[in-house]
Amino acid sequence: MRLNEHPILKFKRGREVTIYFNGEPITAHEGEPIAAALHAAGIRVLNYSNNRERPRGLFCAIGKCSSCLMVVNGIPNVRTCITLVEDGMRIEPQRGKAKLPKEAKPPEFRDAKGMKADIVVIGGGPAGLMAAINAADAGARVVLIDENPMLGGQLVKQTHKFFGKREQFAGVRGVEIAKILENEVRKRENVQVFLETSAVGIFQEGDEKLVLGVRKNRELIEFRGRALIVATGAMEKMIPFENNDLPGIYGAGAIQTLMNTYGVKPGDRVLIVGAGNVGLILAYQLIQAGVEVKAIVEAMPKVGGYFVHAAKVRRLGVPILTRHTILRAEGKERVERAVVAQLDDNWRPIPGTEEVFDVDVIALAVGLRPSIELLHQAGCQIRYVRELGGHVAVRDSWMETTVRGIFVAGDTAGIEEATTAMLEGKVAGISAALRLGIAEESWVREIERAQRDLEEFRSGPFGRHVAEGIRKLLAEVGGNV
Amino acid sequence: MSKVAIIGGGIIGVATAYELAKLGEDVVLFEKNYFGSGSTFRCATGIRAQFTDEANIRLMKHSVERWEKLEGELGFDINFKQTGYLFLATSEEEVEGFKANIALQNKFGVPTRLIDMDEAREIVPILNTEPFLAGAWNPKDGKANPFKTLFAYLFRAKELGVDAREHTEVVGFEREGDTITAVRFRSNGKVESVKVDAVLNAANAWAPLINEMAGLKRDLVPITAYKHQLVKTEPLEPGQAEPLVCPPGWDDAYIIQDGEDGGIICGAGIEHRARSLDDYEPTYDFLRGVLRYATMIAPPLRHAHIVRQWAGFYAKTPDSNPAIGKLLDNFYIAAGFSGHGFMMAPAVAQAVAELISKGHSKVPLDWEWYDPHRFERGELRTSAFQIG
Amino acid sequence: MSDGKVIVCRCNDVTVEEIEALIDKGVTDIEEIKRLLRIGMGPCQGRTCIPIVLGILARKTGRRQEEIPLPRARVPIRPVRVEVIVGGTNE
Amino acid sequence: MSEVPAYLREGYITPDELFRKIPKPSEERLRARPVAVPECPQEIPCAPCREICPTNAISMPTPNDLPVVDYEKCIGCSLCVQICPGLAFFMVHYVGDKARITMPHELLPLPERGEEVVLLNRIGEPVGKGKVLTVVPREKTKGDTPIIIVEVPIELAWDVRAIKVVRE
Repeated sequence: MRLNEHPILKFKRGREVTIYFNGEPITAHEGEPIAAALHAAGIRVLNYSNNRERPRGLFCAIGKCSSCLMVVNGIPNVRTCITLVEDGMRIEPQRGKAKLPKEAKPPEFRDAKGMKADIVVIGGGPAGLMAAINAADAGARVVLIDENPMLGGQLVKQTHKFFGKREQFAGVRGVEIAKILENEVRKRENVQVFLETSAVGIFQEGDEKLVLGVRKNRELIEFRGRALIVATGAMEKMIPFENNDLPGIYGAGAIQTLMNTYGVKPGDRVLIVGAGNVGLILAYQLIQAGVEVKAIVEAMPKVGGYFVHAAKVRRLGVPILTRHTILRAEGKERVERAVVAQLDDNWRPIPGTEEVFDVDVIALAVGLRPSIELLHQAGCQIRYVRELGGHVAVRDSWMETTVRGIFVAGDTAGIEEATTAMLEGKVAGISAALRLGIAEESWVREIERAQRDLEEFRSGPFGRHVAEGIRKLLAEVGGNV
Repeated sequence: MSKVAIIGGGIIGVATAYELAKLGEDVVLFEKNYFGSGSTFRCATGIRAQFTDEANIRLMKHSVERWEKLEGELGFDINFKQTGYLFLATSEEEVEGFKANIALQNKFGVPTRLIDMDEAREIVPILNTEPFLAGAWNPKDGKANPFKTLFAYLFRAKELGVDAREHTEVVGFEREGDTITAVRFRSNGKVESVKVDAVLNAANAWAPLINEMAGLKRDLVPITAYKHQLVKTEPLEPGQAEPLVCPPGWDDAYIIQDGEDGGIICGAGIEHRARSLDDYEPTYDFLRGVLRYATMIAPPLRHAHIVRQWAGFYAKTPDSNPAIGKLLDNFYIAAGFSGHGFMMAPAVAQAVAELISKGHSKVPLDWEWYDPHRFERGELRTSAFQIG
Repeated sequence: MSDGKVIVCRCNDVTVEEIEALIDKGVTDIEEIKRLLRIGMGPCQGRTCIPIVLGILARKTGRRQEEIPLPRARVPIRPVRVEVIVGGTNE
Repeated sequence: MSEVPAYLREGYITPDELFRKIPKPSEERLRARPVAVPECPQEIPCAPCREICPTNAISMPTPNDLPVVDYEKCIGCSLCVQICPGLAFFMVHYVGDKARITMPHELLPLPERGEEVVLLNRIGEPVGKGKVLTVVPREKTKGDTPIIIVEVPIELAWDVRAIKVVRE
């Protein structure tokens, strides 16, 4: 099922192509991933797992969880959520562990393409875009890489307007902010953008850092820079419950990707787990896409996200069941029902309170964790700070980690808002340029201004929590600069 | 019953703890990090008797026989499989060398034979037969899961009363003359000591530091840590590259399919001297180099995805043979395995336990060959062939 | 409670029960749990499962999450096709 | 547990709870012209309503404070309804025995002027029917949010906060 009308978004689809699922032709559109095209055709089961042969479908939709592996043109283990369709593609579900094709020629050994810059920014979401813009304005040559086909990160899926102050894009929809920032980046000649390019590793080479990039899963690129800014965002959390791996159980971000990026309806009836901002916003977006939201369950005794987001979906008839949890998903090869129960004060389900929801989608919006893999792999010191969403890199107030020359910004530095991500990106971009001796001293004032804005944004009950978490990290590096 | 302290919770230390407990000794085992954290958990899983000298061939033949019985004895699935080692020759000279090695191995009962590339391809369906002239094939060689093997030994050792302590660092000894009387160790920031009758230094790359603590010269047994790296693919169906396949002429490059999850492990002798004993940083040259060789050995591997690269140490002695034996009256060493500790462990653990407990062993271990004092005498063995 | 249907690690189909059983056996170092159950060693490299495992470990051992180190992250942080590393995909 | 305000437990706010946080406009003021009433009881970092208000009728010392409308300064221009990211501003105007509610409406289909729609309360229950008097589409608002004015029975003035378009 594809979405055609939407109150906010317009879907521009590529040329029609034909792909084959188990030999059956399916119409798809150029520019969409295999999994989205299959989903639009009603196909939910993408593979059967390695050891227990359990049916599996899409889960993260951004190439991270390995739940969508399929055999494409005879090649196994293809991540269909990030591999785009091509005319005539043959696609089969994978059953258990894969067999390699028996015949092949050895690949030719070739030198990788090399790219050099002062600063390499990894991640083109709000933090990375602002980092690139500011580092460039401060005089640095910047390379910006992102794994998605478009810039903007999670902004491109956000149909709601942002909070904060108007100079921080308050009152502007996420999708629009993405366009504004992208234009700013494209305008700058000293920023080079590489899309569909994943950073898969960081190696130290003397004073330089080598970022190993993989473009379209086809081409190896060696990015070298004297400083790196890691703004790789966050990853959805998973929770344990019975049958939590059934096709039809998605991370909230996956649903946003399907629905808002590719215009594919995730299902007809949805149960959302988690009443934080992500769950609440998702509920509203589903209603905007014409999908019924049966309920939102939340284990805490109150709504965790902004009240105004809750009020928006309540007045459209969506119940929010606080102090409730999901017990199990039911269904043969895909979600058919969800069983929910009330929790007592010790977080235990109360027998007899079970309630069954007839749904075909269960959306998990149980929180995000920073995507710190690159930082961790590069040797940055990592700490668990609950207030920041889990494990984060220890960093100073200029966003530099414990590995000299590696900076961090946005959700990677701690789960917060797009607004703070942009401010942190600005701080990181400028401080990287300053530390490399590229920017003039006067740029310090810009850092201080962004820090004041951050402080103001974080002065409310929501931000105070985050500020407390950041204090813990700063204490470790012994204060400021 | 005597009190024996073992330093090092890798496969050698843990297996010896088990063997000593079986002989009725009272064992305390110290590991400063987590069990297996040194070289054991970083190894390539291979087990072979295809060596090129009598001592190693005989020791490994015995070890393989122990491996065959280990699962039953320890009561734990360790994924031991005799899927063979296949060495591949890229030149006529190498074929001749293979023939000589095979003759030596056959002499001591190791059933290696020379095979042609058709047979090789039957054994390894994704093999590139083109560059190779012949193979040296021993179907009795094999592999096991290092994680499970270590824990199989450890669980049984604990059942037999071994006091196994991880995150516990040995910080010194008390010594009277040539006898160690006590071991000092630190755990949770607190230093304690325990009276002992014997001590085994099984710290491999860290062994020189332990020798120094015992009042010996650090380079009495010269062991240097060399960083060896591996790259592994995501899980694949078993049966595609089960044996360890290695053309020694290509920088000792090899591939072997993991016996548990089916991922293909790719290694090569592209080694770097470790900058320090926590230098586990993988290097980019290795990543590209090893995969180049791997795809030349098995071209269909080009379509697999790699999921990780890691490094571990070959704790190397000058002749790449381990140092096994007595250093002081009651201070023993089994270290410097130069990449062979995992495969040798069942035999070495048994031999060393018997030596400590009874003063002699029935294991066919050539004590003179592995004598830890040979280096101070400037007496080196022929270099042991170092693969996985 | 659910005969192996509460999946923690999708890559290797590891369940909550298996993790709890191993901790009960005295294996409480995350690096050891990772290797014995192959948690975090599949193609997703622990992105989904590790936080859950850390939570179970903290609960069962009475430790705070802050005290449990993350298992090492390895290159590549996402799976890469071998031929890409070697030199490109043109066959 | 008891300190959790009802609106956070339930996800909606009752008029009683709302008017314990902010004053209720007088009957006289409600009849004079439309007046903006924010349903924004929680301190969140957000300030566009204050920034856009042409008469400085909205006070908010820092972005994390609650918006408080000076009903006498409010001219009923609806810019705050158009800009509010939380869709939490409404305008109420008493006219005879009806009340005119100005509200955001970001769903499809957009009602047409004069169309009869189902009135929904704060938990989405249908509470009656009302007529749409004005529709300002997205392109024409200052905040990218379509707004509508609906006429409702005066006794529902503080209940109706959404509508549903029902067409054959």
